[in-house]
Amino acid sequence: MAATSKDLSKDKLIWMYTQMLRIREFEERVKRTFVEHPGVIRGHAHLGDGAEASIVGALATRNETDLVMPSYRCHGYPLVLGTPARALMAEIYQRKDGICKGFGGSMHLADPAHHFPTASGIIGQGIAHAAGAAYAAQVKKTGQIVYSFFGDGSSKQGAFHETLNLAAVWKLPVVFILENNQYQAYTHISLEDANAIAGEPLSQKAKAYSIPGVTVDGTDVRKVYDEVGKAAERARAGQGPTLIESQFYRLSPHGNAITVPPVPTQFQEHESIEVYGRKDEFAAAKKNDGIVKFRELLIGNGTLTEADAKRIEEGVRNEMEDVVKFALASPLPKGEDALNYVWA
Amino acid sequence: MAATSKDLSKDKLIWMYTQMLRIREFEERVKRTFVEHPGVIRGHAHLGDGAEASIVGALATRNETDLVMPSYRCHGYPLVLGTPARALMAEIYQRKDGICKGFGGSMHLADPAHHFPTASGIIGQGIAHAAGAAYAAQVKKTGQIVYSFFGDGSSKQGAFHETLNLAAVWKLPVVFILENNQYQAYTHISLEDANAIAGEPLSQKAKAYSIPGVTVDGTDVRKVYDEVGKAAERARAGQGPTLIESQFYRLSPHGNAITVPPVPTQFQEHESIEVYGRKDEFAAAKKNDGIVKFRELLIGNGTLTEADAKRIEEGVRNEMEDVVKFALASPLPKGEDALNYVWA
Amino acid sequence: MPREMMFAEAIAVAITEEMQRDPNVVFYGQNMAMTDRDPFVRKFGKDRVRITPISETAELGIAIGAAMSGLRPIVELYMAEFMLVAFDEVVNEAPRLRYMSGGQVKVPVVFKAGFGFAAGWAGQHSNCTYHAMMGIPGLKIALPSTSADAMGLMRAAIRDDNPVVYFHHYMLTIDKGPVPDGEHLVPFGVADVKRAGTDVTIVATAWMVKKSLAAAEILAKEGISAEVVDPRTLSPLDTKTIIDSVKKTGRLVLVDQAPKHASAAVVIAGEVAEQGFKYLKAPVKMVTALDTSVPYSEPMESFVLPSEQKIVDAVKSVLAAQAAAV
Amino acid sequence: MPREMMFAEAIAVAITEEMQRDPNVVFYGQNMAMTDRDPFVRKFGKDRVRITPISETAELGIAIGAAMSGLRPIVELYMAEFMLVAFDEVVNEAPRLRYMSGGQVKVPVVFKAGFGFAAGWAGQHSNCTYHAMMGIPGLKIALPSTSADAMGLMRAAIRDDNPVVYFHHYMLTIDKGPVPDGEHLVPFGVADVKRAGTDVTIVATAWMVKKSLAAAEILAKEGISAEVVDPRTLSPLDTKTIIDSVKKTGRLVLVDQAPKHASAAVVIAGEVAEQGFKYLKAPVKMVTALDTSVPYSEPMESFVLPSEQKIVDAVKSVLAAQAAAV
Ligand SMILES: Cc1ncc(C[n+]2csc(CCOP(=O)(O)OP(=O)(O)O)c2C)c(N)n1
Ligand SMILES: Cc1ncc(C[n+]2csc(CCOP(=O)(O)OP(=O)(O)O)c2C)c(N)n1
Ligand SMILES: [Mg+2]
Ligand SMILES: [Mg+2]
Repeated sequence: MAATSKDLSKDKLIWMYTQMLRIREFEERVKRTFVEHPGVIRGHAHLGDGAEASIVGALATRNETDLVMPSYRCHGYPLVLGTPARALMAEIYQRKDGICKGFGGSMHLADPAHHFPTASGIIGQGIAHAAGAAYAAQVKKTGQIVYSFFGDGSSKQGAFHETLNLAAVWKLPVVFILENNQYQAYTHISLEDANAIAGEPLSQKAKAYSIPGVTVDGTDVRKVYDEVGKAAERARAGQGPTLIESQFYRLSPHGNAITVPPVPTQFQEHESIEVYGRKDEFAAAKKNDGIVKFRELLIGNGTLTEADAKRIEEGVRNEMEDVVKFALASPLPKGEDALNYVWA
Repeated sequence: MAATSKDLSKDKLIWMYTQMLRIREFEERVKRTFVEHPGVIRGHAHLGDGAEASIVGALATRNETDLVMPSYRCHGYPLVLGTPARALMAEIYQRKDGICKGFGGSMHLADPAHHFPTASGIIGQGIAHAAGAAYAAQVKKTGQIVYSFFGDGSSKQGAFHETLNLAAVWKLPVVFILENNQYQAYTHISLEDANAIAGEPLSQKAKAYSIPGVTVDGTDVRKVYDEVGKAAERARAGQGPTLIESQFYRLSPHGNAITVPPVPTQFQEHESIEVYGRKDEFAAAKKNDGIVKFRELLIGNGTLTEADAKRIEEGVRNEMEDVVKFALASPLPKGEDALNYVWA
Repeated sequence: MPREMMFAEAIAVAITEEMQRDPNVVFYGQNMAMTDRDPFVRKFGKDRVRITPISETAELGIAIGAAMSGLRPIVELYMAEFMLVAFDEVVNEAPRLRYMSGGQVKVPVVFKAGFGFAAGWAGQHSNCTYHAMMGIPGLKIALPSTSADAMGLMRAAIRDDNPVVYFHHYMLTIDKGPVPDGEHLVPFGVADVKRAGTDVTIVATAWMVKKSLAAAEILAKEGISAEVVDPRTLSPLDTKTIIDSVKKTGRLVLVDQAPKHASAAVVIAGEVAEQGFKYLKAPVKMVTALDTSVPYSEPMESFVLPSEQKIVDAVKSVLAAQAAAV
Repeated sequence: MPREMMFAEAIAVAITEEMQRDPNVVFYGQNMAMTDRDPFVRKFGKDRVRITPISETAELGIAIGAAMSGLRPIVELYMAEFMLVAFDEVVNEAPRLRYMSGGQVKVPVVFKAGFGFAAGWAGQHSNCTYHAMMGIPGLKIALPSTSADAMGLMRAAIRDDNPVVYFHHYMLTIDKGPVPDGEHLVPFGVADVKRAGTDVTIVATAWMVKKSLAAAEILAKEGISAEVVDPRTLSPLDTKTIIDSVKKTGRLVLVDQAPKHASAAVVIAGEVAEQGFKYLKAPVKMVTALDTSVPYSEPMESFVLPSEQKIVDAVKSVLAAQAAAV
């Protein structure tokens, strides 16, 4: 049997809370950068605020060497895996000290040394890459499993379908985590997903592959831990993949506004308001914040005192303040550095 | 309510039987051509014997202007739609009088005048084209519905997944007929489909799109008629697509042997025997022939006498004898004809 | 009287007016037409203007099927790379179905896609994919560089009975330019001399036209007269106008945002080596992206991509080069 | 002592021996390894040799993911067109992930695909798709024309740390040729002079090498000495060997089974226009497929594709052409 969230140690719970905070604070600092240091972040950056409980609940079930393959919305995961936040921010800031030396940017983070091979910016393709990592683990009998994260929108891409069938046929050690944050860029899920339109959960897609499909409240870090834990156990036991639909809400807009240089770019209002005028929906999501709920729980059950919590929060703020300073101070790569890494 | 097979008139039943025979005899003549006139058919030809009950049962539910989009295994459908068999055989024989003037060949028949726009040789893509025809019918309010045929193997292609979701979201007037003949080229379905491996029907894939999914015995022309009839009615009523899994057995091998010129090519043994050594499986399929079963039924219930049946069979044989003669006598295109039809 | 219009606006106007003219024109894609307030939805309704899931194969395939049934779909793809997940539909379905059917069907679709966003979008979103669609018989390619061409080519694309891939360079999106009044059409296969000159021919497309014109300005100050030719469509390609220019100048520089072997420039260079050889007084010179993916960080991105300075240098090098020794 | 081997056999031997040498090499694809009697399954077991559904995006994507985790997958694709439904994986994932990660990962995959089956497979199965993969930094392309090259390049492809698309021309499948003993390797980026000559250079790939050699025989009888150069890999492309040959002969004919603008020939012609111009005594001449899809019927297919006679005619035309007037 998989360990359940009831068995989580105090240390682990505090670690989980801390990681959730670190993701939130990191993303806040990314967003603020657009205002405080315009031009420092280029292209398109996508934030994971709102996903913290889902990310951390899932990754808390990992064994040391298990692999993680997120989508292009990939800042949060490596923070939990142990990638230095400085190197992540430096990458997003185009710096030489970036985890990808300035070659990848926000959409293409990678840190194989911390079990995060790569992320793809093209929807759905990373799902297949994750299954490939699981295939390697199976052939090489490493005992690793792979956590594959992707969005609700991505589940409409052919790669999703092909990969889930093949992963089921090959009984690959992979957990598919469909992050249903209710939006695909500016598109609400009710405009594009047949299950959603029928009022059925997206986890029902698992039936097309005869694998277990579960829907979980992705703002409840313990529930995510429990469901992903069961799926991870299944994968480790050689029983193949599971599809978990984790439901939460993306709290920031899809990404910074897409502008043409030299027009500055920033984060705008959330699509729920900007596009659809649904202020209530957004307000409700804000209230249902997984971080706030977990904090209340930890204080409520005595895991943390209010003072403990404040100390942790202060620590995370300080860490990210340092991270931003580091990243700003890191040098830009030289032009001719671009000639590296084309060929292995 | 959709009309059921119980209401089929004697004429229609006889028409159905005749069409089934015409498909079988046409395919027999294609196959014999490889022996009797080597070199006359080039490339790769794929036969529909075994599918007759499924094809005819489905198409018998059509209204006059409904469209049909099969896969590359496409000889049978236009025969039922009214395309002159001479023009079909002439196409397969590379002739100027071919329905595509010798440009397409066996895999790429087309006869829009008889409601068969085109077939694609690339797996899965035709499913999307069919949905597109349905979209046009919906926008132009023509009242047409579209019959989309594709193989069990094709249901593992991304195009299947993307199209079924979008067709469901847009409530397109299309019936998806998954022809489960248990093989994808040389691959038995138990090697590639997660549903099949789990002992579940492929129609279960419909759950991923929240549309009805039905499995039907594709060797029973009346059952196919009934199920496709219901789906067609649904489509006509604006209620959107249905996925029908029609189960039958391909009685010929996947196609003629793939050889490199000048090595001659012919049809070999069925894969069940050639690859898997399962003689019993093949023998059972031969015994369960939808044509034989329908003949027995029609004679048993007095629709046909033995003499009627023989007369029809004789008529079909004569037709196809003429078809082969016509096609053999038709001239080859000239080389420079190839410059036509590149641009519209 | 010509109006000033932004590039993107010129495209939108062309689509709008063509949709008004022809009820068979439909328009759909991801992240558009979300609500009833969308201007296209307001004008044309939810049958003709739709939003789609992230399902490019279905989106393009449905367009093809619908086109064979009498519609004229325009599919919005935002970024040309998104066609790659559905590339069979682009190069092996849309342009081949008519031919394979012996002329029985036609496939009038427009696949509209942005490209070349050289603004930190990094390796997978900044590419130029047109080379992979060149030379596909039955497929047309539009690559406008001005508001007027953007409008005229979009109109022509929608009216064309063949499949068209219409590339929109993101870096031109908000550039303003004059657009002729009325039903302004630009025919496919007709290159445009964007600037006349006598010493050297520069052939460039899309954003590179803008950079080449800027380079020509700089060169003019140094007394070098550069002619800038914009093919405007890569298929059909107007080789004749290019060779006529080379006939006059004897020297050819080709500018392309793609790496050399994935460029339109190298194709044009090959054509000139075959058909215009006798007019060349010096080797052709290509100014293309370096052979790397596009890196994220600005200094590296700039290093890799063509620039005005690189164009100026290339022109000077071909002017310095000696004619071929016979 | 060299063995005689069929082209397809040479490839199979290379794969087998590399799989023996390196346990990380795996091999899968559609319609292979159906039963335990399959020779690869027998030798290497069902973990390393597998059958897949018709799911090219998953097949290629899984190979890429597995390669980043230490395997060296070979994916059997039978026909190169089947890569088009998964083209993003080929041109926008495999070759870019290493670069985007700043060199942290490598993607040693081999995508093995047949192509060019000019035997009545018609519009969608007879194409040459290599042009769409040329110029993609990080992606290698092998295009062998003999059994020896087929073996040596497959071995090199499997050992290469970069993604490789390995093209196998169907029409060469059963051709026999000598293969050197031992671990015969052919390096990427090294062209091979398949026949030495002095009057004209013919550059050709795959099946076209065979046709060009036959044409060279005919020309020899008429006293014309043609040198036939086979690049063997299109990326990297060995431009130097080609230009060295042109330096000697002064004349260049390029033969390619694809339509002109979708060919490797036009890319090479463009390179020569830039780097080898001064050695050319006449315009280059390309012998490519005509600008149509490939029709089904034999007379039309033959009309469209390059032939020995067309090559002979092209050679004669460049020999007749006058040198460029300076
Ligand atoms: C094949 C492809 N099509 C379109 C896009 C553009 N795109 C980038 S992100 C995105 C939305 C993804 O939504 P979802 O999968 O729900 O993930 P989320 O952003 O909500 O985390 C889209 C459409 C893309 N990157 N790739
Ligand atoms: C994308 C793609 N991959 C592979 C093929 C090769 N291929 C042609 S037919 C076929 C088998 C199709 O099986 P199924 O869908 O079950 O149809 P059936 O032949 O049984 O009617 C395959 C794999 C193809 N044409 N297209
Ligand atoms: Mg989402
Ligand atoms: Mg089948």
